[in-house]
Amino acid sequence: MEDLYRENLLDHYENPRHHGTLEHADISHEESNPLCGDRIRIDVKLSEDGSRIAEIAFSGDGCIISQASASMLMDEVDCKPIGEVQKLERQDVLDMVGAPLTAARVKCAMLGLKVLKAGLYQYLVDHQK
Amino acid sequence: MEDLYRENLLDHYENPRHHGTLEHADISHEESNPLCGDRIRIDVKLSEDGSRIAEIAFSGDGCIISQASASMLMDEVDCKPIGEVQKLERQDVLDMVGAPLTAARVKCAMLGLKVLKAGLYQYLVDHQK
Amino acid sequence: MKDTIRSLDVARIRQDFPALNERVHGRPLVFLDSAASSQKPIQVLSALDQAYRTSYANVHRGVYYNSERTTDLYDQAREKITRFIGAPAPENVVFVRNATEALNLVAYSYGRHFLQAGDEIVLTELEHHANFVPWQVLARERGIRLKFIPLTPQGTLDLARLDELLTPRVKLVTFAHVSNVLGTITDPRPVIERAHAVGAKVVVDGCQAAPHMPVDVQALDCDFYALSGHKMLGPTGIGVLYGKTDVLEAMPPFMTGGDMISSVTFDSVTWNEIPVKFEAGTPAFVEAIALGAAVDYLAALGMDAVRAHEREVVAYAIERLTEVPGATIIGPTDPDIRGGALTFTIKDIHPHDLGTLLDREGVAIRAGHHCAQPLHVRLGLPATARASFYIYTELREIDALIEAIYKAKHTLRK
Amino acid sequence: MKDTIRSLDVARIRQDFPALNERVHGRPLVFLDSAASSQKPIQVLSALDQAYRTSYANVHRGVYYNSERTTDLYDQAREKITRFIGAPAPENVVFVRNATEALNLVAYSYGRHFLQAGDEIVLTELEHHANFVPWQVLARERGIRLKFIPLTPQGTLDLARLDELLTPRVKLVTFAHVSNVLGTITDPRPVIERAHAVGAKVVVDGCQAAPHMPVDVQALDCDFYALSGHKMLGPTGIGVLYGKTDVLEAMPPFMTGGDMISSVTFDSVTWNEIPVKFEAGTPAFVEAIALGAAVDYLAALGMDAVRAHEREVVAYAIERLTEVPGATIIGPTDPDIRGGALTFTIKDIHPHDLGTLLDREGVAIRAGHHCAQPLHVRLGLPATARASFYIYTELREIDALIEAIYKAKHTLRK
Ligand SMILES: Cc1ncc(COP(=O)(O)O)c(C=O)c1O
Ligand SMILES: Cc1ncc(COP(=O)(O)O)c(C=O)c1O
Repeated sequence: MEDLYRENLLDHYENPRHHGTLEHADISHEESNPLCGDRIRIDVKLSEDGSRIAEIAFSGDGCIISQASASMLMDEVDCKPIGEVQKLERQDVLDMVGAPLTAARVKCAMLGLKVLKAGLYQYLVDHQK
Repeated sequence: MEDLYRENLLDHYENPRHHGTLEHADISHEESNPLCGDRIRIDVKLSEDGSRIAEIAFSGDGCIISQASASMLMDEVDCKPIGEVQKLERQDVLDMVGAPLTAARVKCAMLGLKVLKAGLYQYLVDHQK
Repeated sequence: MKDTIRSLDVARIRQDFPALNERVHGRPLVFLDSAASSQKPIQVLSALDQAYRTSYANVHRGVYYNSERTTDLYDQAREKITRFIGAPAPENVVFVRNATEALNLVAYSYGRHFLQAGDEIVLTELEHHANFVPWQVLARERGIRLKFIPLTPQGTLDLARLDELLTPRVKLVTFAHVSNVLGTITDPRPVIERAHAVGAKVVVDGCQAAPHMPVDVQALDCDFYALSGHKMLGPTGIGVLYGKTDVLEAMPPFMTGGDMISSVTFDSVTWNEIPVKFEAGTPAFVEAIALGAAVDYLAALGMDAVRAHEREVVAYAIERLTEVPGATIIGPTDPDIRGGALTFTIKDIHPHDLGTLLDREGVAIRAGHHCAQPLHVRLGLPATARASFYIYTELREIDALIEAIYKAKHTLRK
Repeated sequence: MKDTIRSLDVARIRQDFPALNERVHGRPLVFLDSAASSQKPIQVLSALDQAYRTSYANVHRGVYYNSERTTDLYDQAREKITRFIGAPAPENVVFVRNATEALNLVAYSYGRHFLQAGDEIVLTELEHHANFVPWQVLARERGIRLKFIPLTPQGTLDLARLDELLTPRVKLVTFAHVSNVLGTITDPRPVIERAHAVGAKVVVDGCQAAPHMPVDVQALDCDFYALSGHKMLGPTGIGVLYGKTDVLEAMPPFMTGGDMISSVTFDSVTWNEIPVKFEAGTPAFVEAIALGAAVDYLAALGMDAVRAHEREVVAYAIERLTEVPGATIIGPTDPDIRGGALTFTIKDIHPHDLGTLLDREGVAIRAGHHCAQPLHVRLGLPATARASFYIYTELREIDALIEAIYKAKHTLRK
């Protein structure tokens, strides 16, 4: 069992990285999974030229998988070029979690990425890039 | 097999008793089973006092079971008091046919009785008895 | 009274359920999700198998042996269910896919024909989506008002509020006989009487009641009663709508097609008699036959004994769960008014995490909103965990549940 | 081309069908009513049995092993059917009870949402009640006009008349891919193209086609395609509605309840994605899994081979029946455009009597109007007899049919 709720995941859950909110963020987006009540908000500040993530934070509540995988995602994308972040996929998140997830729980793990991508997308549309 | 389509039944089918129509009948009623196209009409003349069947005839077309059992019914009810005819039941017809009928075919056998009873009933209602 | 009820020989019963002998993740399966769907006894599996293996044919109107025989079996199944729920006659038993279809049938056929703008429907805050969304849709479409019987803090229907809700505009009252979340058993009789007094028809969602306790629709005097076969030992794909004769006869058909018509031309159509009027096309007749075998099984156990057994299990589960630090039971804790579904939360553990952790111990429970989102909004909980029981549930399985909860707490350091 | 088609090893196939080994009234069963419902191979029976016996649980959202596994099997079944009918994706495959429900779903959800007074629906004179009555009801309710593609004397659709029927008011065109009475195979492609040219959507009733010949809904380009599982080796209680993505997405749901919503509050509701939006409540998921096994079986035989076999059987049956004095074949006698259902009459013998007499010889045929009363009115026949064939039908069974017909004639002295 510890394969899933193993130290790394629990550690991220108990000590979430980049947790909180950012003032004057360029991007703020929140979504929730109404089925289980998982909720995640992500705030992003971009670099001067808008090409990279300069600062990022998440907040929210829900199950361990959703919160811990959001924390892992923060670590992963911090300071990365937007182009790279946009390329992240389902499998990348599964790799971060590193433990087998059943289909019903994959949705929980994907919430963070979904919020981040939707926020980025909206930002790019609004700024006509 | 001949248990069902045995001599008696076939004989009634080929030589139907009381076959035809009656002029100036007191009762004329027709019904059909739309599912299989069986159709039977029965004409009845009552005795002076209206208490018995004085003359009866049937016509129609359809399967052997429906036509032969109508013919058998004619033999059975001719000259009988109305009260007795009204008491006839499903089982009486099955006894006349005298061979095992499967559920799907019982309907065919009952058409004659149904027409006769409906005609009688309507007559009695109309004549306030 | 109590000791005259035969109690269940659970060890014996379990031998009839092959799926209960499995291992999951290397542990013996502890199946505590019967409220979602029950396991099936070999008697039902063999009824299914035999119906296909022996003289199979489509029902209705076949003039040959296989079709006659299958039609007979199908008719017998309807008779068995008629007796099981105390319906007056087989004509009152309409076969549908599941309780959801039963309730939609009423909403479409009765609702759209007999209800109009300005009318009101009374339902409750604890309904399953199946007995909520169809009315919500109807209400919007027709300008009908929905009114809700609220809950008491204990999780029972606040029937003190019923009289003020029952205005003369109320045309329909509907509620779950047993809640699939709170477990609350509502005595339908007084609600039905009061609803009838204002001329409303009553629809009872019996999905969580019919499998677990004696039900007598004539004694209840409800106008409709809905149930799902798969929750009561039967196969998937079959359910029942009970309806009173006059109501069913007055209703237009729902779906149309073969078998449900008496005759049709290019310009006109006449419907068949009830219940066939509501059964368009080839019915799920093999599933109906197997549901007949399922109610045979339950009737042989005795529904009083089934209820007594579940009452005992739920009482024990309440007792054991109460001792777990951080555990909160959702709904009544009095086993006399609680069916065999125990919903709970564990402080600081999301129900989905709990579900996943319990699964690793072989313990199968359900986590989520159990298709009762409006109720969860009222409760202020996005999700809950639910363990539910049936005739094959043993007390040692409750112990396994509690053990697994402790282990989850340990793993998550809660 | 022809000799590249694998032909069926019927003797081998028959070993998979336990019900074919029966005796009826002391005679070996000659089952010639597969158009009503087919027999089932052990592969399907065992898929059913295993789904209940091994790790059974309700699908969707369970976070435990049994539910995950059953959900996987259910999803796989949908994928198998997607491939079998050439649908673009599983989201285009909606599970329903039977073709009748599929067609009602379209009439309720598409019809009541997108059609209005003054619109026209084009159908044909040969439709089964399932593809006739739902449109008749819709037409009356909404003031829509029904127009019929007439038949040629040969029993094919008179498509020369199509252009005059296809006015700009036509919003929907529907027809049977294969007629269950006349056996007529209609090539759907040209009809669909011409209907699309006037902007009409096309619904194909594939009930008698999907079991018997290759079907590729994308190549056909139809908007909807309906089929019943029980006619193609599958269990009762399961059928399929194929729909194009944009159409399905634009349609409101039909029935509502659990699983088909994305979220619901006391005041609002959002629907789930397709196809689940159309699958309210616990689906007949075990039946769906078994239908997956059925299409596996058919796909392994190859649908070209299935069609080639049935063409051979129907050609032989036409040949043999033609030699019987007083026999009249109803519908096309060219086996190239005739599916495996052969409808006929015998002079001076009512089809019901014929059915009963044949049954006594172990030969099971159907007698009646085969749920196509309007067609029978057109034909001027209240009832007909129908022998229908499938992958397990042997030519010697045609001989047995002909023998039994002679014997019936003898018995009835005709
Ligand atoms: C052409 C056709 N359409 C529709 C149907 C209806 O099928 P079901 O009764 O399985 O819904 C049938 C079956 O008899 C059929 O042959
Ligand atoms: C109270 C209640 N009503 C209705 C339903 C719907 O049952 P089904 O999904 O079998 O239609 C359920 C099942 O979850 C239920 O518990």
